[in-house]
Amino acid sequence: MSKPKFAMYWSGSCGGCEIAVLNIGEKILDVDSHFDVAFWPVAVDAKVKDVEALPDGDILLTLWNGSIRNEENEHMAHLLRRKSQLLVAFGSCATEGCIPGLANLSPLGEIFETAYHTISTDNPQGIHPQPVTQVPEGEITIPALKDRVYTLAQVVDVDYTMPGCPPESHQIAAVIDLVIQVLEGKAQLPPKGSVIGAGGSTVCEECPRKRNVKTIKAFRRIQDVAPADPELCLLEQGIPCNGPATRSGCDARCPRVGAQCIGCYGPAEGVLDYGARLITAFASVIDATEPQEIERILDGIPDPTGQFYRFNLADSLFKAGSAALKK
Amino acid sequence: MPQTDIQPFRTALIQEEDLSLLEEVSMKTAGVSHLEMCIQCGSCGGSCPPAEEMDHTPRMLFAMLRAGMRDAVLQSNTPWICVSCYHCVVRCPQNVHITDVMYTLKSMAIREKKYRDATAPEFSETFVDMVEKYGRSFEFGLATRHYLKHAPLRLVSMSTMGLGMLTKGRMSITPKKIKGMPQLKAILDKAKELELTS
Amino acid sequence: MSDYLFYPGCSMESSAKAYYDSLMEIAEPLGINLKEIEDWNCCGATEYVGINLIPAYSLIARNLALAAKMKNGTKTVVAPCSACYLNLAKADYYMAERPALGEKVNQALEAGGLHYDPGTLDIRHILDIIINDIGLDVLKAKVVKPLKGLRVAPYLGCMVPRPDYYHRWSDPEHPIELVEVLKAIGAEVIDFPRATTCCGGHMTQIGPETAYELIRRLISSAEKYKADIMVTVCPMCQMNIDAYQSETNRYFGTHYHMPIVFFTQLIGLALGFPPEKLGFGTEITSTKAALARIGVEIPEPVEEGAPRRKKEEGLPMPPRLLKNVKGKPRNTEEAEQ
Amino acid sequence: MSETFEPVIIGFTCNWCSYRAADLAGTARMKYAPNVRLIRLMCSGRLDPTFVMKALASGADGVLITGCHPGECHYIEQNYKALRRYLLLRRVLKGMGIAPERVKLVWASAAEGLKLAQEINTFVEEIRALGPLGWNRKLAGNGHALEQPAMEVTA
Amino acid sequence: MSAESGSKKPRVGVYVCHCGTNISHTVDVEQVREWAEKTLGAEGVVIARDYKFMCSSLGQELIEKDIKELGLERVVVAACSPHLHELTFRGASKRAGLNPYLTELASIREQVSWVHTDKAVATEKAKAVVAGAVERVIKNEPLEEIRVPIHPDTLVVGGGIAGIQAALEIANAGFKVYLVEREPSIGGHMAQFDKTFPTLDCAACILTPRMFEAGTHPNIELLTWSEVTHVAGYVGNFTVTVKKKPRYVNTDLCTGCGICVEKCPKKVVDDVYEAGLGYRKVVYTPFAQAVPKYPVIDAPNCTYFQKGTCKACEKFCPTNAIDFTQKEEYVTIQVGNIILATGYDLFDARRVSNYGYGRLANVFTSIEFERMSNAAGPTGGNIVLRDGKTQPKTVGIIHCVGSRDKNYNNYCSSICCMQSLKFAHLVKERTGATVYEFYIDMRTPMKAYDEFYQRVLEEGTLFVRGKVAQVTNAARNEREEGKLIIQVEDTLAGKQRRIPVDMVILSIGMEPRHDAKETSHLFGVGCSSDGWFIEKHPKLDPVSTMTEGVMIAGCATGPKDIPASVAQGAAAAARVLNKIMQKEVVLEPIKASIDQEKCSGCRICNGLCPFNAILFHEDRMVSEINPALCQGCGTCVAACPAGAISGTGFSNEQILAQIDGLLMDVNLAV
Repeated sequence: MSKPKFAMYWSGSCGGCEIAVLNIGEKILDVDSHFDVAFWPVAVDAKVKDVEALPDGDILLTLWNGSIRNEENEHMAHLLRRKSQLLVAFGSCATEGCIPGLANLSPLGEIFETAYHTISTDNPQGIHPQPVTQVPEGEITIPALKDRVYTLAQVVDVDYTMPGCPPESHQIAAVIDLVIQVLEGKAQLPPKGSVIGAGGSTVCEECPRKRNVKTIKAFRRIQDVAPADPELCLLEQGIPCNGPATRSGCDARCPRVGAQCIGCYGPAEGVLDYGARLITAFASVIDATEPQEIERILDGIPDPTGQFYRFNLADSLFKAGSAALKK
Repeated sequence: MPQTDIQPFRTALIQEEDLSLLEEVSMKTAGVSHLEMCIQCGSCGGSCPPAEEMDHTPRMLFAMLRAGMRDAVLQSNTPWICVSCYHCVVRCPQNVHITDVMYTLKSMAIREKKYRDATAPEFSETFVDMVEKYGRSFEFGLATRHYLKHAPLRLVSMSTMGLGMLTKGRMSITPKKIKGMPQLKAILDKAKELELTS
Repeated sequence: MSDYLFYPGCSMESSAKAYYDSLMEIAEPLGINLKEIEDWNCCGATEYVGINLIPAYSLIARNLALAAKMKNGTKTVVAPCSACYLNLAKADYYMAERPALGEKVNQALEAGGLHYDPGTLDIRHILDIIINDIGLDVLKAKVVKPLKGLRVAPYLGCMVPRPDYYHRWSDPEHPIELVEVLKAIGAEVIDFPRATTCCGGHMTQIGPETAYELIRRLISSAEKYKADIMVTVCPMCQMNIDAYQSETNRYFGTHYHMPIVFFTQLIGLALGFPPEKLGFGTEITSTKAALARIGVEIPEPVEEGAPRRKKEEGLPMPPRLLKNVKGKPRNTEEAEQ
Repeated sequence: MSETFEPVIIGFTCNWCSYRAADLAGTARMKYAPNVRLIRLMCSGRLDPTFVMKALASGADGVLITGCHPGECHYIEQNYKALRRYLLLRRVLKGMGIAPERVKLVWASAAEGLKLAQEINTFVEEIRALGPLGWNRKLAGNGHALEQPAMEVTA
Repeated sequence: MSAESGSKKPRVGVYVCHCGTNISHTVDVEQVREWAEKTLGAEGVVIARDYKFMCSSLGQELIEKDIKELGLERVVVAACSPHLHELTFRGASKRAGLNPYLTELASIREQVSWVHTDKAVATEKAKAVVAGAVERVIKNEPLEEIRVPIHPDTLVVGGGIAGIQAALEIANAGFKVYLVEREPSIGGHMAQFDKTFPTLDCAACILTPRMFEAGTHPNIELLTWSEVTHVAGYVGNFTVTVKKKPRYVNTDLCTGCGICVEKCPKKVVDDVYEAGLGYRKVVYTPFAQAVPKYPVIDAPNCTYFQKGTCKACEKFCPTNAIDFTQKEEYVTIQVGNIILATGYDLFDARRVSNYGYGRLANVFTSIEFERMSNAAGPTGGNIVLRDGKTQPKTVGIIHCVGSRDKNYNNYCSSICCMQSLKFAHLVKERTGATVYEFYIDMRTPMKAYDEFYQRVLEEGTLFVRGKVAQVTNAARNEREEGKLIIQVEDTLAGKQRRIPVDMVILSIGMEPRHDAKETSHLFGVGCSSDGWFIEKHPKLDPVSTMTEGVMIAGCATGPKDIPASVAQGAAAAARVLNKIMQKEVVLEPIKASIDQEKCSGCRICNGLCPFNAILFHEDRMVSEINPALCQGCGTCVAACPAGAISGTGFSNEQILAQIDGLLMDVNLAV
C-alpha cells in the first residue's frame, strides 16, 4: 500500500529550520517509514514539475519554512497549498517573517543598494540584478522581489503554525508523533488554525528564575550587568528580556543560560500585536512618574523597534515601516 | 479748531445711535480691549487721579460708546486728560484695557477732527514729527515749538527752568539723529498704510 | 558678569543724564554688563499711540527687532526708563495677544527688512534686574557707605509696576522691590502712601494745572512723612517733580523743597562713588541739604499699622503680604521676618 | 497634498475626566473640529498600545489620548502608566518611520470642556500639517516592487 | 472586519434619536437611519428606526417591541451621552428580556450635534459613531450586575452647620454617623458670627442647641481635632482612616472645668476662631459653647513643648487630665456613604492692596467685624477702631472684595450683600455712626432679603453705587487729614468722590478650601478649576457627586448662605438614607480577570493595581484578581504581556471592533 506523501519547502529563510528537522535524530526514520517524501529540495531530488503533476491534495503534510519574499516563493506557496491537505507554516519566517521580515523597515532600493553596491560586496562590474535579462541564448528571468516580506498566511490559507527560530527539535518530534498517531487513528488533529509545537502561555512560565513585583530604574544591556544574578528574573535586573510576551515552548532556553529572551517564538495565544505587548510590559515596570525621568529610563532601550519586532515585524499590525510602504 | 453744533453732554436726549461704535473702538485698540465686558462698576472713574478735570469718567464714556454717542465721545476731553497711570487697568475687575482705549479714542478724535482743544493733539503731533524726523525725541525743539504756539506767556516763566536744564546739560539744543532713518521711514510709511481690521 | 541688551531711551542722554551716568558707574561693581542696542530709536512715549496705532507699535517693534538680532547668550532687554520699559513690554505682549496686530507690525517691519516674533525677548526693568538677578545680598555686600539716617520716599511711579502683564512685580500698587533695595543700602525708607501714584506725566506740557496738583500731592505727602529726599526709577517723574517744583510752588503759593534723585544715584553713593560722578548737582531742586543730612538721627514718626507682635494693647493687625498671589489665607508670617 | 485634507482622528477618553469634559463641551455648545471620533475607556490606563497601532494601521491619521491630570486619576495613579506606555510607544512609532507627533497625550479634567475642545482643534491642525497617513491604503499595495521612498519621521 | 466570518452575526437594532431638534438640527437623522439599515446590514443590523424622543416611554416601548418581535440580540441607541441615558435604555432591553449589557449608547448629541455646525459633516461623523457602536455591541457579552450590601454607617466630613444638619438627620433616622472635624470644636464659621441676616437672630442662640444635640446624640460619634487621611473601597463599603491629633488632654478624665485655660500663662493671637482679632491661651477651647467641651494644647506654641518647663495646666488640673505624652493616633472606620461638608476659606483681603488691609490699621475684614460685634468677641461687642477704644463716627462698608473680579475670583460670593447690609444695621444700632455702603449691584434675592435692604435704607445708610477704587491715608486737604479716604466713582452721579471715614469694613468673599484639591482626590470627587466640588448635576442632583456614595453639602460646592447650607445638609442626608434603605447597591460589572492557563506568572501586573486586587500565588506561580477589590480601570488588562487578562465591558475585542467601525468609511474608500 502506498504511504501518505510528505513535503517540506524552504523559501525566504536561513535554512536553520531544515537543520532543526534533521536534529530530531532517529525520529527522522519514523518520517521515512510512515511517509513518501514527495518533495523536499534539501533532502531528496524532486522537480517542481513533478509536484505540479500531482493531483490536488495528493500531499498529506507540507512543512513550509521561510517567508514570502519574491514571486517564486508566492508561486510555490500557491502550488503547495493546492497539492497539500495540511499546510504547516513552519518556523518563525513562515509564521511571522522573522529576521528577513526586518527588511520591511527599508525600501527595496536601499536593500539592493546595500546588497550589491556597498564596500562589503565584491562586485567589480557593478552588476545589478534584473528580473528579466536578454542574453544571446535568449531571455533569462529571476523572480522579482515583492514590495515587502509577507508571512505564509498572508499569501495562502494555512492549516497550522509552528513557531520558533528554529522550532525546538523536541517539539518537532512531538508534532511528528502526533501526525503518525492520527494516521494510526490513535489521535485527533487539533482544530484548524491552531498553533502546534508550542505552549499556550509565555516563556516566563517555563523560566526557573525567581521573580518579584517589578520596578525598573534603568534598562541595561546584558553585557553591562556584570555579573547578572543567576537566580533572579532578568527583567528585574533591568535587562530587556522579551520572555514575558513570548510564547512558551522553548523551555526558556535563553533565560536558563543567562541570556535574555529575544522573542523567536512570537506572540502568545490570541495576541494581535507582539510588539505592543512588550511596549506595555516594559512601560509597566518603569519606576518613574516624571516625563523626563521616564525618557531617561527609556534611553536604555536604544532600538525599541528592533527590540520588540525582531521576529514579528511582518506579522505586526503595521506589517512594515513607512519607508518600505511609501508609494 | 473744528466746530460741531451737537453738544450731547448738555442734553438728556441721545441724538445719535451708532451701534457699531463699541466694536469699532475695540477693533482699533491694541491688544484685546475687553471693552464689551464693562459692568459699569466705576473702579476706573474712581481710580483716575485727574478725574476732576474730565468731562466724563471713563466708565461713562464706555456707556456712551455702547449707546453709540459717537460725537459726544470723540468730543470729550477725557482721553486727553488721561495720564496713562494704569491704576484703572489693574483695578478693573473685567480686565478692560482702559488706557489703550483712551489712546484709540484720541487717534479717532484726531482723524475725525472732533477734539475741542488743540493743545494736546498738537503736542502729540509735534512730538511725533520730531521722532519721525530724527528717530529720537528732541525735548528742546519740542518745548520751544509747543510753547511758542500754545503758551507764549508760559515760555517766559519756563525759561528760567529751561535755562537750568540747559546749563546743567540736561537738555541739548541740537537733535540726535539715528543712522537708520531711511529704514525707520520705510517702516513708518508702510505702517501708515495699515489698519487693524480684525 | 551677566550680559543684558540695553535700551537707554531718549531722556537718558538728555534730561536724565544723571540716571545714565550713575547706572554706568554702578553696573560694573554689580556685575551687570549692558550691551546697548545698536541704532535704537525713540519708543514714542505716550504720544505716538495716541495718534496712529500701527506706526506707533512699528516704531517700538523696530527696537525689538534690532535687539532680537543682537541677542546671543541673553534674551533680556533692560530699559531704565519707565515709559520705554512699558512700551517695549506692551508691544511684545500685545503682538502676541492680538495676532492681527503682530501681523500688521511685521508687515511694516518687513519694509525695513526687519522682523520680530513676540516672546523672543524678555523686557525687564533695571530695578527688576538688580533685585532678582543680582540680588540684595550681593548689593549689601558691595555697600561701603550705608546711607544711615537719610529718610527717603520710595517713588516708583506708574509704568513700572503697572499694568505688569508679565507679573514681574510683587504688587501693582504697593510693591516692595524699591523699598528693599533702598533698605539694603542703609537708607531709612518711609511707608510712602503715594509710592505708585501719578506725577502728571505729559500734563506738565499740555495741562499744567492738572500736573501741578498731582505733583503737589506727591511732594506734600513726602514732606508729611518727613522724607529728606524722594527716590525714583523714572526720568519723567524725576523731571516733573524736580524741574516743575518751583512752578508748582508758584501756582499754589507753597514753599515745598523736596529734592528727587534716581535710585541708581543713591546706590552709587552707597557703593562709595563720588557724587559728581553720579550726576548729583544736575538737579534743579537742590539735594545739598538732604545729602548733608546723611548720618544725622531723625525721631521715629508715627506710622499707621505698626506690626502686630509689637502691639499688645488694642487689637492685633494681620501680617503684611509679601507677594500678591492666590493661596492659603493668612499664609505669610514670613512677611514679618 | 491638497489644503482641504480632513484628517480622521481616533480619540481615547477616560470615563471620569475627558469623556465628561466632552459631555461638558457639548452641553456648553462649544464648537470644535469634527475630525475626532471618540472612544470611551474607563481610564487612560486601559489604553493598550495595540489600540493605537490598530487605529493608525486601519486608516486613522492620528490618535489623541486623553486622561485625568497627573495626580487626579479616578483610579489614583493609572494615568501615569498611560504616560509611560505613550512615551515608549512614540519611540517605536518613530522607529517604524511614523511621525510620533501623530499620537498625542493630553490631560483634561471633567471641568475642562473648553480645554478639551481647544486641544482637539490644535491636534487636528497639527495632523493636517503632517498630512495623511493612509496606512490602510499603503498596506493594500499590489504586492509588487516599488520605487525609492522617503522616510516620514520628523525629528 | 473578518473576525466574525463564519459564525453568524447577532441581530442588531439601531435607534436614532432626534432629541426634539437637539440632534436633528445638525444631523440628518433620517439619513443616518437609512444608512445604518443599508450599509450596516452586512454587519448584522436588521432594523433601524428614528424617533423624536427615544428616551420617552413611547421610544422605549419601540425598542422593547422590536426585541420581542424581531428577536433582536443587540441594541444601539444613537442619542445623548451614556452618562445620561445608558441606564434608561439598558432598562428597556431588560424589560424585553434582553441582557441590559447588550445595549450600547452612541453619543451623537454631546459629541456631534451640539459641537459641530456643518450638517453634512456632522451627519457623516454621526454615521461613524453609530458604526463604531454597532461593531462594539456585536462583541458585547451578557453580564450580570454586581450587588453588594451597603454598610449602614455614614461618615460626615466637616462640622459646620451643613455637616451638623446632615449628621442629625441621619442619626435621628436611627443610623450611626461619624462626624469628623479638624478644629477642636464643631460649629464652623457660623459659630463666629454675631447676628444672622435677615432675621437678625443670634447665631449662637440658634446654632449651639444643634451643636449640643450632635455632641450628645447616641448615634453620632464626634471625631474633632481629627482629619481623614485615607479612603478606600466604593459605595456601600468604604474603609476610612482618620487621624486623631493629640489634644494632650485625656477626655475620659477632663470635666471641661476650664481651670487649665485660666492658669495657662501664655497668650497667642487666635487666627482661627477670633480671625486674628483676638487672643487665646495656649491651652484652649475655641469658644465657651464649644462641643466637645474638652480643651486642646497648641503644642507649637506651648512653653512646655518648647522649653520643657511650665506645666501650669497640669499642676492645676483637678482631675489630672493633662497628658503631654499623647501621640497622634489613627482609627479605621467602615462606612457605606460619605457626606463632604468641608466648607470654605475666606478671601485674603491683603491681596487687594489698594484697599490697604494689613497696611492701614482701621481697615477690617467682614469676619473681623463679626467677631468685633459679637458680645463674646474680643471687644465684648463694642465696635471700635484698631486702638481698641475709639468708636468710629463714619464707617464705609465695601462689597465684592475679591469677588466678581477677574484679578481675584470671578464668581459672586452671594452672601456679601446681605452681610454688608447686616453690618450697616449693627454699626448704626451700636454706634449711631454715619454708614456708607459701596456696592456694584445689590443682590437680595431670597425670602425677606430685599425687605431687609429696605429697612437699612430707612435707617439712613448712605448707598453709593460704585466699586471702590482705593482706600488711602494720603490726605489731599485738612478735611481728609488723619482719616481713611475712600475714593470711588459714584456711578449714579457720574462723579468721582473722596469720602473720609474712620473705619472701613471689607466684605470679603468665599474661596474654596485651600486644600480642596487634595480633599477631592482623597474622596475621588470632581473639583472645578476654581476648587469648588462638582455636583453630579448642577440643577437636578446638586448634592451627589460622580462618585457613587459620596455626597456634598454646603459651601464646599460654592458660596451659600445658612438656609441653603442647612437645606443641602438635609438633602444629602436624605440621599444617604435612601441608599441605606435600599440595603444593597448595584455595581457595574466591569471587572478584570486572569486566564489561569495563559498566565505565565511574570508578575508584571502585580505592581499596577492601586487597589491591591491582584494577588500572586507563589505555589502555582500565577496571578489572580480579587473581583471584590477590582475597580475595573483596565490598566492590568492593557499591561498583560501574555494577553492573559481580560476585562468585561471594555474587552479588547469590543474596542478593536469599535475602532473598525469608527473607521469604516475610511476603509470603504480604499
